[in-house]
Amino acid sequence: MRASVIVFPGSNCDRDIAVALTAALDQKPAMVWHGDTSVPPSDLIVLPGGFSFGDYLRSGAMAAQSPIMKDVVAKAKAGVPVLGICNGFQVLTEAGLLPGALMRNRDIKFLCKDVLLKVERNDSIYTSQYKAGEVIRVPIAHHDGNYFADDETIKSLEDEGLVAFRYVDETGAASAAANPNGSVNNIAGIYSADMKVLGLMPHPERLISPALGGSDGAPMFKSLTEALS
Amino acid sequence: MNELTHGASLDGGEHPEPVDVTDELIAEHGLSADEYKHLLEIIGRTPSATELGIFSVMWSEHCSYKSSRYHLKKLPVEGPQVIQGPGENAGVVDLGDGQAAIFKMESHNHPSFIEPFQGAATGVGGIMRDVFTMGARPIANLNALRFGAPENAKTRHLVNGVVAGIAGYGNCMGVPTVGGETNFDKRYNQNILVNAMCIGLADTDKIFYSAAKGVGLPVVYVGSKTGRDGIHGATMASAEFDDQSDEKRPTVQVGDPFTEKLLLEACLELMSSDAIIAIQDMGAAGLTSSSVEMADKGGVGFDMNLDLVPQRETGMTAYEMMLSESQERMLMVLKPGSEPAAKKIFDKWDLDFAVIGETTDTGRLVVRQNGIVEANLPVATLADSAPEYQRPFEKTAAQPVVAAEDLPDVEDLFSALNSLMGGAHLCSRRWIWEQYDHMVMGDTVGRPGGDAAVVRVHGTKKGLAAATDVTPRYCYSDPYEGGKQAVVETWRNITAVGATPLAITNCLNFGNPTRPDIMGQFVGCLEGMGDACRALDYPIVSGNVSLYNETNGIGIPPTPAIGGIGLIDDHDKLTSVALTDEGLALILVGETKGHVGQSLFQELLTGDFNGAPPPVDLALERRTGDAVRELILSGKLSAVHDVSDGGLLVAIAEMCLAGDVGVILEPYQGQIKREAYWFGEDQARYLLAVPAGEATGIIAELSKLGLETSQIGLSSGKEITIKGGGSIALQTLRTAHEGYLPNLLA
Amino acid sequence: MKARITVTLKNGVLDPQGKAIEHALTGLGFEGVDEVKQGKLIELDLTDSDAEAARARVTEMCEKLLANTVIENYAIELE
Amino acid sequence: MKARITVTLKNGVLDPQGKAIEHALTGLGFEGVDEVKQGKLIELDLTDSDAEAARARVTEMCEKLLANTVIENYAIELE
Ligand SMILES: Nc1ncnc2c1ncn2[C@@H]1O[C@H](COP(=O)(O)OP(=O)(O)O)[C@@H](O)[C@H]1O
Ligand SMILES: [Mg+2]
Repeated sequence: MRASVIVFPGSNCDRDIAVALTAALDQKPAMVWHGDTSVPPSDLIVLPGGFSFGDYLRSGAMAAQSPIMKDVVAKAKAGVPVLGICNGFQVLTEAGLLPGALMRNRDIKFLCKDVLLKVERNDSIYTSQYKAGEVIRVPIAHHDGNYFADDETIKSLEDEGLVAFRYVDETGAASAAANPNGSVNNIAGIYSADMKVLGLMPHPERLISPALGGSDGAPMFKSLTEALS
Repeated sequence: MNELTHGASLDGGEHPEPVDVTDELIAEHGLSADEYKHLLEIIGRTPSATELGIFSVMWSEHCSYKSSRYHLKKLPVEGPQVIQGPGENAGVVDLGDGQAAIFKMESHNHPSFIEPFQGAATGVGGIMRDVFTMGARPIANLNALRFGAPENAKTRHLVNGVVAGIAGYGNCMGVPTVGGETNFDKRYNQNILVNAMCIGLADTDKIFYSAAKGVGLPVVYVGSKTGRDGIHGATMASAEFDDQSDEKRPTVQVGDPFTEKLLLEACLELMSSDAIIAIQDMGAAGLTSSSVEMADKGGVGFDMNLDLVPQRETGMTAYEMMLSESQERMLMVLKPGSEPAAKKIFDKWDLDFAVIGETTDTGRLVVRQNGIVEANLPVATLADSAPEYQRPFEKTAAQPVVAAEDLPDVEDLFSALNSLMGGAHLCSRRWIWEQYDHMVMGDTVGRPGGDAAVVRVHGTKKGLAAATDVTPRYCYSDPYEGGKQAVVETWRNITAVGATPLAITNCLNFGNPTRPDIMGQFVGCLEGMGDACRALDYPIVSGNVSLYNETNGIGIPPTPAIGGIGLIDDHDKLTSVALTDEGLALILVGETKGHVGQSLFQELLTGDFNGAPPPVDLALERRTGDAVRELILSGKLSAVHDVSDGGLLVAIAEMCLAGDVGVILEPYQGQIKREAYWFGEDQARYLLAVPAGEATGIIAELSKLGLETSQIGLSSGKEITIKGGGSIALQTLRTAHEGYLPNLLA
Repeated sequence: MKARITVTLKNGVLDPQGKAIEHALTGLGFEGVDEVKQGKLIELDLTDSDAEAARARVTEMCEKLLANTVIENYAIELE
Repeated sequence: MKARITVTLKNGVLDPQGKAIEHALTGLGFEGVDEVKQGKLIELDLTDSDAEAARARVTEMCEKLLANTVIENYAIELE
């Protein structure tokens, strides 16, 4: 499986995701500079976490206008899977590949901690190695992770089962207390209509070995390897 | 004042226009009359405005260490592990396998009090530049913070701003902020301390220094443009506060972490070639101190044309440009011919790149603007001639040892425990470190909340442990013992995770050094630090001094913050403080004498800290710590915690809360007062958790080494219980412990 | 020519920053403060001399970059 | 009564956001754009009916919270 990681000025989880992908795929991803105009042939494109362009103006706004994004959008429309983590999720919404927007956290502060997520469905290329409804522990680290979309959009996301992950408590309930940032319906990640594009605020690439405090992120990369190899 | 000649001179150079010197002007530049006289002797004529500015920053306390240098020279700075001690941008320590840790701690106290967000942010940015300018990729940040009393109206604003500022800069850089310490004390009400530490990783054969050796080499400016930021910032940071300080406000700089991230990547990219001969970040006193240091260390002169410096504002004078403290800038000396390739890298990262001059054989710093020489000074003299003062000092009087019997009795130990754990001194710092991205880079194997934070050396099994510590109340009561204790506590914190302590950096925060009592604190702390470092083979490789932390004559308690690092060969062997299983024997190693003077328990009961602090037995510390570390590395221990602030019962509670498992403790039946046993702050103690079956063997092993060791409890349930002496639910403790800061700061 | 662009959140979009400011103002003892909203102000210089052309260009800047029209409105003033 | 407060960086203070926006606009092909500055806009409702009293209160809010007067200026409009 060939993966490409887009590197924006200010990306800072590009190395982390490359490490996770290399471990899962036994092959290094291509690191693609934002100023390039085409992504090499890839089975998966990843937009990593970080502070592209300093998160100045709005998180992800300037990155979404980068030269490379035209090709990322075209490839996504042609069915190439695109995974956006954290800042990458913000870029995906700014680029129009996913609906809605990520606003400032409810409590205004940057928040870095492990949270519990419910895997809403396991029939996607990203989640086949999880059980549907499984509760996993994955870290978040963001300032602007408060997912917002208008009622109509939320309704269609919910009706079509496009919510990928939700912030939950130990029992799997999407309670207010389990919501770290104020996201509508505790939404932590969403799919595109064809389920090929996934954007999520939590960082599965940070929890891939017991030494780092857990491995609940690893199945996502395993799922991708299985689906795309 | 003397009006000396200018124009053409003996050394063949051109002399700049002299400034109209007045006593006020000299005073405004932070120079004493004697210092100005000395200046005149050195240059043999009246200085230009730019020259006066250059001298004023080079001779400021901040740059010249004029009050502290004499004493700093006595610190131990050597060891087989040391590659570079004090004197460069940061210290360098060997990690084996061709790798090195490069680290330093620095203060940003005054700016953070004036503008907490930007002050703290630019402090973090500055210390990271010190580290990556030497060729290291920063891999961990820590911060040592002192705020005023929690109930002080300004404290909330300052804590919020400082923490957000540190987070804003470090998170954007993508460097995990993994540890630190936080104190609240009314004596910091007007002078908070913000000390930031950065650790970087480099290959030993790819370390960059600041000596610009060679003549005719291009001097290159990279990074952000120069603006009128913080002009006179360096002299401000050395001046005592008064109530007019608010008027100095516009000297605060705004940090741009995005640009620094680009600068980091661009510098590291250029460093992978062999283009760089010397490099130095532009910190306090910007272009002045960087150019003088590089030229001086290389034994050359610099000829710089300021017209070529990238500028953010129009109409800047040479004086302003030489003193500007605009952030996110670097000065480099490159191999001739490498400029185009170097420029390409900086273009790619959208950063300014400008050749602004060259190295010369004149030994002079020549600064030109609009074709006019604005400064022409001898580099070596400028660098070496800074005054060095042996200021008079008065030793701090010894305090009596407080007898435990003199403290009131406590009926309910657990209610005292709850008050301590839920108070400002010991409450959870989670509210702070959850605002820091402490996991980015994917190598954090010891997260905040434990004794020492640990980051993996990328791609290896090695772990780099780090902790910052000082107990200012101990230092205030007895500078010598307090200085020892600060060093020893970092050593213990690093030991408690299983790492071998390697070396330290420091940030020496004190009041006004012209006062003999303050100077006495300084000298005492340094002696204690030096002795501890020698006893532990734990040298000082870098550091920073911040004096004049004083407002209207009231100084801070002496606060020599120590940042230590250590190494563990296999991070799978790390232990943590968390008591995660039932059925573990809890073993106390070390002698408990019940020292209550300067303890948190004493303050809880009497409202104040009094008497002598606990003495530190350096030989015993070393023996105890080495034995504990050996046990950790042999894989026999399930959890380890050192006993410090708050004493034994607090340390036990911290282990229980971290692992969410309770403990049943044996009642104390010895000779000292019960309260002093549970809450005394005797040093050189650790708590070990081991599978119950192994306890006897381990106790025997440690006892054979002459270490007092005993089993004091067994883990079980969700409460802390003393047999026959009551109990407290972990949930109750947790609510108090976790609730304090969010409630204070919301 | 100078342009002054204000970007504000659309009605119905939750404004955490506005809420936090409101909370802080109340905490400082300011009473009767309500409906606090935080937006952005962007000022820029344009070489254009024709106001209509300038407005068209700035509108395009807003649509493309300066505002996220999913959640934000913008208003343009030229001087 | 409604108050509209604009908070802008003082002259000479580095404006990283403005700089980045300018750069991005240029990257998008907008030419002749210069001196981009980013500031804040804060809007709020006040129960005050007296404009002078309202202005005094809002000024105090700015000094205490809304603006960081170390590096920022503010302007108040009442409606
Ligand atoms: N300002 C801070 N930034 C990051 N971590 C902090 C800060 N203050 C305290 N901590 C973390 O909280 C924990 C408790 O700190 P401290 O009480 O100083 O520990 P110890 O007593 O073991 O030295 C440590 O893990 C420390 O790293
Ligand atoms: Mg500590």
